Amino acid sequence: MRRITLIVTAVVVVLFIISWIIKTNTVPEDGTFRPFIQGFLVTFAAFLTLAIMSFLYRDNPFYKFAEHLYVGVSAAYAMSLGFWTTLVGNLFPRISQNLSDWFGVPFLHYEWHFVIPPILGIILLMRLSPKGGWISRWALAFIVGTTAGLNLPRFLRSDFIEQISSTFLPLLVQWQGVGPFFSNFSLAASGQFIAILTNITIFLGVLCGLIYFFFSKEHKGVFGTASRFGIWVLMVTFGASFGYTVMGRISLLVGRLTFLLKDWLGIIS
Amino acid sequence: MKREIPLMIVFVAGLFMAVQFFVPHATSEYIYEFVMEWTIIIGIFALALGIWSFIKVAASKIQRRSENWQYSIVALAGLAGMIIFALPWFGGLESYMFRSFFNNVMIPLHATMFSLLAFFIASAAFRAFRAHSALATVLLLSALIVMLRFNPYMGPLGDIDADIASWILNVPNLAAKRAIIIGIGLGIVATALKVILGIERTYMGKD
Amino acid sequence: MTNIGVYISLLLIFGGLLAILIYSLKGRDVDRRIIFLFVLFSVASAIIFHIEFEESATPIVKKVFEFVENLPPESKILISFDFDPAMKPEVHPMANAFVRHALVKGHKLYLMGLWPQGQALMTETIEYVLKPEFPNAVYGEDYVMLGYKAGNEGVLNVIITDFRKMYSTDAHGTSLDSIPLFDDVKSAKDMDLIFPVGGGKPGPKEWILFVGDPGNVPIAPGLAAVVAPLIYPYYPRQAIGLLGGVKGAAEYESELKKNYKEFENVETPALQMMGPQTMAHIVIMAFIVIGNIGFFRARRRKWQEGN
Amino acid sequence: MTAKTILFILVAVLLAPLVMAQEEAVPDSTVGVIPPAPPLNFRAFDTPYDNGHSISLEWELSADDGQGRNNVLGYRVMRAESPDGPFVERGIVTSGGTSYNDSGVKESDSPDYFPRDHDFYYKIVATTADGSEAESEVFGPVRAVGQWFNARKWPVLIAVGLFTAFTLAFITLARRGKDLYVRPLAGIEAVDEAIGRATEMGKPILYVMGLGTAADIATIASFTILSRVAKKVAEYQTSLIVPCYDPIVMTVAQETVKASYYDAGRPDAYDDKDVFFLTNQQFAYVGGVNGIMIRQKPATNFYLGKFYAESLILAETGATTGSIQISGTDEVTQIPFFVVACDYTLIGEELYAASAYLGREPVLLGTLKAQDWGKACVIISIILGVLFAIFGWQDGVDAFRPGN
Repeated sequence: MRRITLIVTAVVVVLFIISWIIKTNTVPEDGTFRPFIQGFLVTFAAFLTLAIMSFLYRDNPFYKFAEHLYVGVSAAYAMSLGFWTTLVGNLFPRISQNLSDWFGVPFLHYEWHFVIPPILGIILLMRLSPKGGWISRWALAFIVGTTAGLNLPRFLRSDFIEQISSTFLPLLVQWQGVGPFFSNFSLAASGQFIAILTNITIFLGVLCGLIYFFFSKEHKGVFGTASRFGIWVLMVTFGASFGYTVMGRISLLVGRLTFLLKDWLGIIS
Repeated sequence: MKREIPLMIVFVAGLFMAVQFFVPHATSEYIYEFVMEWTIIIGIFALALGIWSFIKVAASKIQRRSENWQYSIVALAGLAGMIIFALPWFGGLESYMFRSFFNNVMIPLHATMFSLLAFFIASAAFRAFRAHSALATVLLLSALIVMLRFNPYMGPLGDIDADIASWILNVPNLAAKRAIIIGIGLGIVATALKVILGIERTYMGKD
Repeated sequence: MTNIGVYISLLLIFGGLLAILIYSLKGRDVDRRIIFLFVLFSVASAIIFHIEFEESATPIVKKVFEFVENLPPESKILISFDFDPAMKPEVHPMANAFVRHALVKGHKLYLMGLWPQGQALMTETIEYVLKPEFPNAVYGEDYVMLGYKAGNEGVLNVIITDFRKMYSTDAHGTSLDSIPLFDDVKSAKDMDLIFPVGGGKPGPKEWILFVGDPGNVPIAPGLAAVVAPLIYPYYPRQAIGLLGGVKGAAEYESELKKNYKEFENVETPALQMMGPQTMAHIVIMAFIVIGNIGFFRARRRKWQEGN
Repeated sequence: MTAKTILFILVAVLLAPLVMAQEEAVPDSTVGVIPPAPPLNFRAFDTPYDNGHSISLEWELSADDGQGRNNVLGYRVMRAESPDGPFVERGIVTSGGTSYNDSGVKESDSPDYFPRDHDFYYKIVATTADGSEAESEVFGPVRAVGQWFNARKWPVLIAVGLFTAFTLAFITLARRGKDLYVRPLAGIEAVDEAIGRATEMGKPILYVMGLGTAADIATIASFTILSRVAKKVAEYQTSLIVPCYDPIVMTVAQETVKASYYDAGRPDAYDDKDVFFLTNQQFAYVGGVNGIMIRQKPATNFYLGKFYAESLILAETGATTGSIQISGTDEVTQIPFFVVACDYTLIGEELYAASAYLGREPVLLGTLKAQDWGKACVIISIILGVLFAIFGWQDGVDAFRPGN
């Protein structure tokens, strides 16, 4: 390790300990609370926050530490959660009295079909044996097959047909007592003009957007013009979505800085 | 046989689930629910495979003393700690240490990682929003119009901008998303069909 | 103290932006870490020094504000709290602003809710906004809390014909017949304006469809940002205007502050949330402009060299 | 005085007694002795196209609902197992409602169980504020039956059938050797170049499958692209890194890469540790992948599959290391970020088409052609639907809308 790394690490450790001591004395006391541990945890959370943010400058040992800790802890978290909620909570009470008792969950009743998924699961684990690898594909085939079957009609319904039928808009909206098109152009009529423009844009936008996605036809002539209009509409949308999302992302940063400034440093109230 | 049986399973399972969609009867609902529960349970077993792979990669790094191997120890320690704290003897998911780890390690890391987006959205905008072509200009302008709503010093222009921005967000946005979604719907159906019919079988591997 | 902080940080940010503009005009590329620094600094300083901007209300928000302004005194205004704590940061400031505006104009307030969690937030508004800021407002004569009623849009279907069929009493158990505010009120049709505040179902959309349209009552929805685009089509025919997300709430708050001296020092959470937002947006937009200026400059230079 | 005003006064005078009479009638109803008029024409029937655990009820409003004495508050739905009772309340409909769906769950051990194939008797009770009630006639017996085909889903079935027919037809055509044109896709054409560049630079290729599980079709499409990429990687003798988010996806990806290396004649080059599991928490995964990008500096990053908010973090970090970035997702909200931050982006459907482009097998190209025909059908039906809407033919519009 280079000397500068050592110095920075030492400084960080010292600051951490100082913050821990101060935090221990400032966390509010209430019966069950353990200020010493709680002080450590808040300081540690702040340390991890800063460690991740330091990545913006460049890769460094603190980020590496936080990253590896995060990956390890989260993988174990998923495993533990899955084990307790799914296996203990859902599977064991349906297949084994003994296992349920051992984990302290009430046994429901025996259901024969719940034996199938553990068998498939064990088949899947056969991958780890050098010779049984081929059998693990049975479980994969089951998962991939059911997924494909599930998606086949369901996407045609929700995404497809619903989207098509909601494009059926009259291109001209009804005139509501304003008279013919140009004779009585008032504010209300301009509203209707916008409504017409809106309907036409939706109609043409969907149509040309679809034409852009044609793969087996050359995008030339009228077809090419439509396809180009389609990609323009797409780009307008992408730009707008990007611009709109900025707001939400800044809110996240505000949340994080508030944690650092308020919960940890106590600069703002 | 090593290849035919899995393809048969794919075909039967796929066809079955596709047909199930059209059958409202309770029996069909039961089967659907069972299959959903099964896949979740199989997923937990698969997670064991995942953890095994994780340990294998980390251990080999440590063994070979490859670059940054020290941090693999941190990762393994985090993994082991979290699993141990969730053991029944510590109180499972309700154990103090498990919850503390969750609240003071996972939550802050998650939120901070997420908040990095505020920075990256800025750098991406700076890097990519350059008017080097007509299309790029459209992209840039529509983003600027939407973002300008946040500028308080626009005067009457602000009102017009707000109107244009909400029109863009409602109308072309709707049209484009619809076109994309319809396309995606077709793509999904085509891919699902290829899988069920066994045309697409690369994921099966080879022996 | 804060003011100095605001000026110093604004000076630093805009001075810095100017320096970077000059730097990039010289044809050098800006390191992304400089952008990161600016984003961090602008957001952090806005949080620390409470940087607030005067939000000028967009027409769609201003219509709502002016509608309340132009109502004759003692008009009846109903506010429905159709949200839960998760949506609170976005829409609760709207409800509070509506309460302030209605009472300062001397209108009569009717508070109710279609979401069970809305009742606690309603109480919060009464305890922390209404009572301390309007000590002279009398319960039953100036405002009344009807509270939450289960039944979703069914509730709306009933109150459009008769309040008393749904609410025999207010939230405190007092019979509606002994509340002066209900002397000349039979149904929701008797309201002069309704503010449904929320962002889910049931919510503002249901108010428009089940009360505003059939009863011909003006509706001014306060909406969470995610659902605002879905309600836009109802403006201007079925909704007199609308407030969308934190931005809409901030605009209304600033309009209130501008027009009424007594609100100069009240808490304006939406405006406060807008401070960091506006700062960050300006910084990002400035960088987009700088990037393009630099880009065109470089292209021109290349073009000149080519000739 | 104008004629209009005179007419108004005349009408007002004539109507006055009527209005007064109505006002006089109001106190009567509050006495509580006169029950409201009962709901009429009540009938109950098995809910069509359901799982067999619900019964639908319909009636006509009581004459005192909204009109007449206007004192009906709502309707109580009562059910019994014999025509004589005892009747149990199943639900309340507020005034103005004329239908109710009496339903329950199918699990017989649940308190909310609704028995299938069991006779029931129903009646509707109109209620008022003062407690007086009026009952409809008892209707029954009626039983809930499950159906084996949901006729409301005909449009979906037709669409599936049509599309399958297209696909099979074009696959047959393609197998017979008919040459099918496909337009160029920049993102796909860049794949070869990107792998070549990695070889020259002696740097690895990073392939990120996103957060999808094996249950996402985008992930399945990504597998097929992975297999082409892996084959080329093996041919060019570069190295490949595939960090995975989902363990099943990891397993399948291992199979895929192994098979590709085998196809390329270099089965020995495959290592299980190149296709590995990271974690299945969104941002922990991002952190891990970021670390890989920053430290191993891959020459090319592929992001193909299902992506959420992390898309921009990945793409921006990748951009700082100077990699060529090729992305593709069907997650509509994330496409803008990939478009902005990556060199090439496969937008939505293009991701599904990519495997056909890379493989150039007639069978896969056939499905591409079928997709185009599908889109042509969509365009035609949109034009038809808009025409129907313009001319106000609502039945034509409704014909396209599937039920639940």
